[in-house]
Amino acid sequence: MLKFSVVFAALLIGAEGVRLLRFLVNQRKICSPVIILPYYEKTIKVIDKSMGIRKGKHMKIIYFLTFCISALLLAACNQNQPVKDSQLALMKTTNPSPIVTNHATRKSDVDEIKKEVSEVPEIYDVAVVKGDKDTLVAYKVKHLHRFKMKKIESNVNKQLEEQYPKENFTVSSDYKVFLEAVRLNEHMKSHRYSHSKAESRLKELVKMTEDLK
Amino acid sequence: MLKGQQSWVFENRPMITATGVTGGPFEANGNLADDFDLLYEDLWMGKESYEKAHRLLLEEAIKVALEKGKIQKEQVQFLFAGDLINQITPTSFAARTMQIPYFGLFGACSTSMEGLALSSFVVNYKGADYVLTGASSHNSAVEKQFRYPTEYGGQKPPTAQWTITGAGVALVEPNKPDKQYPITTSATIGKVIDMGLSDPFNMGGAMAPAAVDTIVAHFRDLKLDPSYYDLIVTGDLGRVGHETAFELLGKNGLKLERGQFKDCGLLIYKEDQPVQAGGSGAGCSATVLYGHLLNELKKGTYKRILVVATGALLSPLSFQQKESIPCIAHAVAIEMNGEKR
Amino acid sequence: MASNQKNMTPQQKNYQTLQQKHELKRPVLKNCVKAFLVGGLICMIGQAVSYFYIYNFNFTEQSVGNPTVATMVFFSMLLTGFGVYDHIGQFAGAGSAVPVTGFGNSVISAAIEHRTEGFVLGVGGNMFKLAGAVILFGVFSAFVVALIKTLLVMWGVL
Amino acid sequence: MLAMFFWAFVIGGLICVVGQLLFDVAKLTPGHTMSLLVVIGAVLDGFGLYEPLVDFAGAGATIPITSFGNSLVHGALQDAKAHGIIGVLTGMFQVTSSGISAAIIFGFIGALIFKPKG
Repeated sequence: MLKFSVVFAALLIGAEGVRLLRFLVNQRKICSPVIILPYYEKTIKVIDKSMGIRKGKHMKIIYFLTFCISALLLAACNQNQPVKDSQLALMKTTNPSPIVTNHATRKSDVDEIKKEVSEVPEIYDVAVVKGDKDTLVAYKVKHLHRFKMKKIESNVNKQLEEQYPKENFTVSSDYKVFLEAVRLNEHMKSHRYSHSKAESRLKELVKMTEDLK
Repeated sequence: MLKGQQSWVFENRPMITATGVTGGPFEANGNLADDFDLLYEDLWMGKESYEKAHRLLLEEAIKVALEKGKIQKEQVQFLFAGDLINQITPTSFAARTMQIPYFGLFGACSTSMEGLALSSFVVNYKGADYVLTGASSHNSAVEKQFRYPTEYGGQKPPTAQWTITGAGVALVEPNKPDKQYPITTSATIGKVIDMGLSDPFNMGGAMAPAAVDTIVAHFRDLKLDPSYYDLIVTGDLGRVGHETAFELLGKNGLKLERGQFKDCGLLIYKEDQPVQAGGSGAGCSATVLYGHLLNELKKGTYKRILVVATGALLSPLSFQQKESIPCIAHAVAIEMNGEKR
Repeated sequence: MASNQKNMTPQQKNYQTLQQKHELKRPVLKNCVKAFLVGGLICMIGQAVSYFYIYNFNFTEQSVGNPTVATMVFFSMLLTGFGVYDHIGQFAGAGSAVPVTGFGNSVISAAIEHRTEGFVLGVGGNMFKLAGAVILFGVFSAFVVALIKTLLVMWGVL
Repeated sequence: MLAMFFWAFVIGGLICVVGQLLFDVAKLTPGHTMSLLVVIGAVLDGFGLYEPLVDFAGAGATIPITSFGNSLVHGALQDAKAHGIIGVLTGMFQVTSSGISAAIIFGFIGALIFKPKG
C-alpha cells in the first residue's frame, strides 16, 4: 500500500511539474530551477498533507523522485519549437551532406573524403566541412569503441593526411564539433550564412578542436 | 548506607515528588508523546542555535518540575545535572539562569542515574530539603559534536542510534509517609568497563557489558533475586545492546523474563521511525524514566523497578585516536511509597 | 578495530564474539543495489546537464565537465539547504556520497552547520572539515603520480 | 546519445557500488572512502586509464569523486609538458578548479541563506 502511494505521489508530482513547465515555457519565462523550486516545495507540502505523511521514512524517496523528474524535465524543456535536424543530431544518425564554404571548390572532393572516413568500421555518421584552407572532419564513434576514441582520431588523421597531402585536416570525434558542423550545414542551406561568415565559423570550430588537444 | 561493595541503601527513602519532561518534534511522533510535559514542534525552539535550544529544553524542564512541585527555585538547595556537550555548557548555562547551587555531572548517557543516586544520597542524609536532578540532550547539537553535520548525507549503519532531543528533571525531597510518590530505595554505582569495542556507530554493543556488570553487582550487593523487580530497564542500549545484555545476564546466572527487561531507547520511538537501533543520549533515560516509567509506577503497572542508565565515555577525539570506548552504568531502584519490603 | 585485536584480554575477545552474534548486519547487497541505482541516476542527470551545456553553450565534450560539476554542486546546495540530502544519503549510502554532489554536500552541510559560530571562525574554519581530506589526498596523490610520470618521461622510460 | 546515458548510469553506478563496498565491507568512514577513491582516480589517470573511461561513460566517469583525482593529475601533467618539472606544482588546480570553487562559493551562499534542518 505504501509503495503504491509513493508511486502515485511521484506521478502526481511529475504531472504537476509538466504542467508547470508548459506554463513557464508558454509565458516565455526561463526554465530555471530557481523559479520552479518554491512551486515544488508547495506541491510537496500539499501532497504531504493529503497523504498524511509526516517527515519520516518515505519522504526522502518522494523528494528524490521529484528532484529527478524535475531535473529530467529541465533538460528536456527547450524542445517546444519545431524539431530541426541539429536538435536531434546527437540522438540519431543525421548523416549530413558535406559542406563547402567556398562554392568554387569542387564538391566531389569533399564527398570522397566523407566516403573515405565512413568506411572506417568504428565510425558512423560523418560530417565534413571544407573551407579555404582547413578541412574539418567530425564523426561519431560507435559506443563500445569509444574507449579508444583518441587512437581512432589519430589514425583517421594520419590516413587522411597521407591520402590528401595538400589538405589541412582537423579531425574530431567530439559531439560538440559534430553538432556545430550540422548546425553550420543548416545555416548554409537556409542561406543565412554568407561565404565569409561560414568561413569564420569554421575557423572557430577548428580552433575549438585544437584547444581540446 | 553502604551495602556490599558499591551500593547504597537509602533507608530514609527519598521521594521523587515532581518531574518535568520536555522533548522535541521527533519525540512528539514517538510512542511516549503523552508522557511528555512539553513538546517542541521545531528543533530550533525559537533560538538561534541548537546549543541554545538545548539549554532551553533543560530550563523549561526545571520550570515545569518546580511548578508541579509547587515550590520556588530559591527553595531548592542543589541541582545535579549534566549533558553531552563539551564542558556541559548547556546545563551550566541553564544553572546560571536558574541560580540554584549546582553540581555539574558528566557520565555521558548515564548522567541521569548518576544525578538521581547522588541527590537521593544527599536527601537521605538530610543534606538538603529539595534537590533537582536531571539530564538532557539535543539531537542536532550532539550529532554536530560527535558525528557529522546534521545535513551531511552519510549513511548510518543499522547499529547506529538516534540521539534524542529532550530533558528530564526530577525534584527529590525527604520522605513524607502519607504521600503517594515514587521513592528511591537503593543505588549501585558502576565501574568503567571496556570490552575493546571501538565502533562509535555501535554504542549499544559497547555499553552492554557495563550495564550487565552493574546489574550483577546490584543483586550481589543487595542479596536480591531478579524476581524482586517487576522491571529492569536499561538506559539506551538499543536493539543490539539490549539483546547482548540479555544473553550476558543469563550467562551471569541472572534469569530474567523477556518482559521484565526493557530498554528506554527502544521504548521511546515507534517501530517505523528511522532511528536504526533505537534512541540514545543523556536525555533518553531521563525522559523515559521521569515521564513514562514514573507514570506507570503511579498507575500501578509496576511496583518496583531498577533503572540502569548506561553511558559511553568517549569523545570525538578519543575515537579518532583509535581508542576503544569505555562505558559505565549506574543503577537506581525505584518503588512506590508505602510498598512493603 | 582489527589492529588492536592482539592486545585484548580473553574476556574481551569472548565478549566480542558474543556481541557479534547480536550485531545488526549491514544489508550489503541491498545497500549496493540502492547505491548503484541512485549513483547511476545522479550520473545520468549529470549527463543530461552536460548535454544541455553542449547544446546551448560553447562547451565541448572535453570541457563540459567543469560547468556540469558546478551545476551538480549547485543542485546539491539546494537539496542540502532544504534538508533533503541527508535523507537521500541515508537511503542511498555511497550512491549519493561518491558523486561530486556528495563532495558538495560535505562542504555545504559543514558550512551551514557552523554558521552559528560566525562566518570567519565558524563557516570559514569548518567548511572543509570533512572535504579537506579529499582535497589533501587528491592533491598529494596527484602530485606523486604526476611527478613520477613526468620523471619517467624525462628519463625516456615512457 | 542514448547509449551515452545508459553507460553513464552503469559506470557511475558501479563506481558508487565500489564506494558502498568500502563503507560496508571494509567498514571505512565516508572520509576514508572518499580519500581512497580520489587516490584511485589519480593512479588510474597515471596509467592513462581514466581518460578512455571518460570518453566512454561521460558524466558516469566525471561526476564521481574519482574524476577529481584524475583531473588533478591531468592539470599537473599538462603544465609539466609545457614548463617541465615545476609544472607539476603549478598546474595542479588548472582543470579541477570548478568543483572546488563551486563547492566553496555555493557553500558560503548556502550558509548565508539556509539553516540546518536537523
